[in-house]
Amino acid sequence: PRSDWLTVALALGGLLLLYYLAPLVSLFLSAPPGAVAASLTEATVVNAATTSIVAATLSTLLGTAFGLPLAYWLARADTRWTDAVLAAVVLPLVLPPTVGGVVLLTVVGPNTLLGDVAAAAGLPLTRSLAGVVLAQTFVASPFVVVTAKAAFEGVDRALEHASRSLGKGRLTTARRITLPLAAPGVLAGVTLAFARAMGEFGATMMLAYYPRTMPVQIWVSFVSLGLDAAYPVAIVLVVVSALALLVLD
Amino acid sequence: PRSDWLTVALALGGLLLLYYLAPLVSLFLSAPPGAVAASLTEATVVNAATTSIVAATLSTLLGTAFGLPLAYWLARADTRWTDAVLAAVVLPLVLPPTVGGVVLLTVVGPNTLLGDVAAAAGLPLTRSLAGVVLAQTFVASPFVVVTAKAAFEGVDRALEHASRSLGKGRLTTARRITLPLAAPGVLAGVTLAFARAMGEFGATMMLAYYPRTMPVQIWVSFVSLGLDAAYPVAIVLVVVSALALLVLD
Amino acid sequence: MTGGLRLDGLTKRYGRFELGPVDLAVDDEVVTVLGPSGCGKTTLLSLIAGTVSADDGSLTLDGRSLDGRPPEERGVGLVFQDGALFPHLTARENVAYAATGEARVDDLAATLEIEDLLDRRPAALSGGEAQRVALARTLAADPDALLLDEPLSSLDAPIRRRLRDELHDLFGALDVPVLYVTHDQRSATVLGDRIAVLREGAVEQVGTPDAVLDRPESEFVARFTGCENVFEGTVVEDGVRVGGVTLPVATDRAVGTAVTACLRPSRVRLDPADDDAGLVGAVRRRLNEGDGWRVIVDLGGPDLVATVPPAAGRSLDAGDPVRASVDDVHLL
Amino acid sequence: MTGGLRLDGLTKRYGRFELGPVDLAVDDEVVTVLGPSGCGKTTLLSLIAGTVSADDGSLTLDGRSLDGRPPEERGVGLVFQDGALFPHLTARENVAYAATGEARVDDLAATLEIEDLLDRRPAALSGGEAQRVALARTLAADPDALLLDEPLSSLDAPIRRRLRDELHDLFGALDVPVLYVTHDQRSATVLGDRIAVLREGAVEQVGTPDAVLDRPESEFVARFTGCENVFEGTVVEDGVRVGGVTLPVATDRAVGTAVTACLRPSRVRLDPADDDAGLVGAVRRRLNEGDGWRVIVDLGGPDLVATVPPAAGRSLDAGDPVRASVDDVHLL
Repeated sequence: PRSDWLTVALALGGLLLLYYLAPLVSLFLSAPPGAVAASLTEATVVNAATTSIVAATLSTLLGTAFGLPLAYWLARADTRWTDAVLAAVVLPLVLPPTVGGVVLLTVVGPNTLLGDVAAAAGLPLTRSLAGVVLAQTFVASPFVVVTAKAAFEGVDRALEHASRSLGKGRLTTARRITLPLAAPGVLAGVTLAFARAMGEFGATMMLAYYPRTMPVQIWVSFVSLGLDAAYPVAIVLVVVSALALLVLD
Repeated sequence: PRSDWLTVALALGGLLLLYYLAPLVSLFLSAPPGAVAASLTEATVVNAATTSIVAATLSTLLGTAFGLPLAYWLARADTRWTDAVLAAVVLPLVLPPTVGGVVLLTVVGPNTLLGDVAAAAGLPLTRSLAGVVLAQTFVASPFVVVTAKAAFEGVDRALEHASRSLGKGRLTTARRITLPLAAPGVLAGVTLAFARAMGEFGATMMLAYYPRTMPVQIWVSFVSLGLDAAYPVAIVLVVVSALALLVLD
Repeated sequence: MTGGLRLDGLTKRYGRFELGPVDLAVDDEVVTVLGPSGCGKTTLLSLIAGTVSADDGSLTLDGRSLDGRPPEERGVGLVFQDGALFPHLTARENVAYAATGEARVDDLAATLEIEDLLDRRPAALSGGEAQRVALARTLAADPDALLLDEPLSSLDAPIRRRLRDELHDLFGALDVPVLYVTHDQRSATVLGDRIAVLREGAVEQVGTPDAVLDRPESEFVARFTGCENVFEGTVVEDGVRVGGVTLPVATDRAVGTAVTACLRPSRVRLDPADDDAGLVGAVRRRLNEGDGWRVIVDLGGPDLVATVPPAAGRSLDAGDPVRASVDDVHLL
Repeated sequence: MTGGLRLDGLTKRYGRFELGPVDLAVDDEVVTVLGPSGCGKTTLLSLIAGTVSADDGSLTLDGRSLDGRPPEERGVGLVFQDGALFPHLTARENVAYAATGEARVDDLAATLEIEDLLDRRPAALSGGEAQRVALARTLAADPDALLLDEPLSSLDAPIRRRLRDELHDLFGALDVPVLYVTHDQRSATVLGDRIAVLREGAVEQVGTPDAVLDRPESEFVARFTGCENVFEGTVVEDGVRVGGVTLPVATDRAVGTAVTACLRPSRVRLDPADDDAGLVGAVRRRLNEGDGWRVIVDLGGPDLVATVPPAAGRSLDAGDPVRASVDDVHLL
């Protein structure tokens, strides 16, 4: 009975793995390499890739700059407030992206105070690169906070105490001890956030259908021209995801 | 200079928190309670909620049944294969959901072997509840695997060794020692997967635009009727997310 | 004179656990803090180093108040139980982290005999090597006081003995207050000019090693410092009556007074008995400790624990009648 | 006769570390495995318990082969360093987990004096209490062999001593092979009928406590079992010449042979010296160990470590001339 149970367990896990991998293999088998290569230089593909990469880079930078201090505070503070703050950080992670788009629109959309002021200043917050960045930051930055928090928690507090008792202040200790030791985890969080930003679809569709990011372009191509037209951008994104995976490992 | 630095750090973190929370508050302020309450009984809302809940429950169950054995194997196996398998599990997490939809369509879409066979058998795998479940399982089940793996790793292996050396087999040890101790983490993974499935949009748009799930309904309402029409479903999903957050804590 | 390290009513509460109020003055001497696990030893050091903030009380070092100051401004060096070396730096970089110059690093490396280890990462050091590097790192910052948190406890016996000997000499050469925390009576007596016994957050006795070991002021101190024979008894004409046995003790307490008699196993002599005069009993159990035997003697009432030399122990067997000579009975 | 626990060429490789091949036979006796941290002690127990699979060699228990069998079919009980109690179960549920009946649980609870702890969760137990419960849990499964992995190492001294005494009696009452792993020479000699000294994965010596301590077969065994005086020397007419000093040893080895002389500190006697006859030197350092003094004597060549009784040590001071009497020099 022991080996029966093991066999069933491994079979279940194997099927799930197959479900993850087979479609990816199938994509590469389905897409004719010549046609895909040719369409990689099309304006729609290039524009979408540019928008996605610029926006994802900006939103990842924003998320990192604003998120790391928060992550460190969450990892080290001794108050009861940390639980509530952590919940606020995790909420955007479990919130459906379309709902994220809706709630953002109530603050930065047309006919809102902030949206009108920004548009008047020549920086519209919807249907613009700014809109893409806002959408991506909302859904992607929590990954930096949550992952970096875990990385900071993984740094033995005694090491920080040792540094302090050796006469080094908070900032020096963070720079020379905590950050270097937490670097792999922080990098993982930044990578996850970048990957999430590159793939953002739901909130972007609500905030900034134009300029089109790659996920939006896939949708548009699929609806207007069929599945085959979605392959080139999809393959680019698979490659980006695989690269992210390499960094994560 | 020490306190200056702390102030800047806390201000940065505070701004990020504000960015997460203000839109949510704004949603509840923007949505007129009466109108929202009235529209909660509309057929489109009820249908979308039913589809989402049924599909998310099914995909979470599938992910748990197939994912837990895989998570346990990842946590305990001593081979080099674990790294490769883990990468395969994480790939759907970093893959943009629209790309997930594309790759799934190459396997279960119309004009594919599997898709045609299933459709002929009366169970079409796209534009159907089955399509929703397939899309949600692909993007949500990795959360079960990754989170449960961490939970299993958190159970001291010595406890399993102790149980085995007390004459209990693998299955008894898993049931009476490992699972009870890993239960909180496993529950967190199941909750995350359910929340992710409830919010799934990109892959679902590609695989099963009908029957509409709640995120799809938000998009349709927004495009056809404007932002106000998206509020009722959005508020339902915010409440679901908040409940998931409660379970996670 | 307000030099040295002065603790006045230092207090810290964690839920139901309370440390202190602790009053202690450490001049340019070594005070070892001895107590069981969980008695608050590490918390006490954290309060002094400033990595944990006190709820109450005050702290001065060489006349300066340390209250409310951050750890980096206290001038207090801290050596951790496991070394707490920075894992991403080499041994040299660890020591240089707070050193005033490379010369100082080389100097300390010579003193602590770690020259050959300087290029290694902490993961490539043994436990004893890591502690030497940790000591050098702490001394490199030229602290005004030195705190050590059980630095020997995870080392194997031969290395522990050697490092303990060296610490003894090193402390002797330092002219700063040293507070050394341990749960090991031997480390406490070897290294401490004075010992402070800590129990559940409170200092139970402070004194020289001889005073604490020979004249414990409470049953807890007696037992924790290795005095295994602790008997409740009553003063009688010719000593103290315990169970059915009379221990020969000279005391000026009144006959009939209830007392607690303490007697270290090492102060008991056992000889073969051929009659019933004196403290005679039968060997219940004997245990080979290597450099001596641990013998438990059934006196008919209480059991008496004695540690005797190899030769004396080897000639005894379970059941053998022995006569115990007890000279150093201490009364509480 | 193939009873008891038999290890034949048991081997396990982890990267560059190799344990074994270990050959060892344990009858209904206690064998203590003594070695420094990282020498493979825990791996050895894991191989026997079956939680780690051997690369080579074979294993039998009471004539049954254990090779390739899963842990649950071996009948080998394992007590872990920290107890490894199931944290979500009470002490009673832990013991009952593998017990044949409630009566057996109550029986073991009485033997190990844990009746009052049975309703508590492991988190509410002290270290010593947890180890008692862990022992009861292991014995509840009626194992055919008992393995213990340093069960005393994290306990405070008074509790460690008491539990060690009780283990001695408990092992005496069991009629199964017991393998007890420790890095502590005292635990090894007190509990072991025989001692196996392990060094970097290899058994260096097996013998009774007296044999291992008094007649170590290698410098490693000597040093690790507490023989601190290990001198390289040459056989001369009247003993062994070490540095500028001659140790009086009777030996039948030829004059001029290079030998290693071992001498336990407890076998050295020190007396005040008023002339230069014999082994005379000056006290370099003395350390108060509580129940005796550790004295380092500068003999002019090698340093000699001696442990002497309280009275003898107290009368010495650094610089005092002393004469050392050494009776038990062992030659390698």
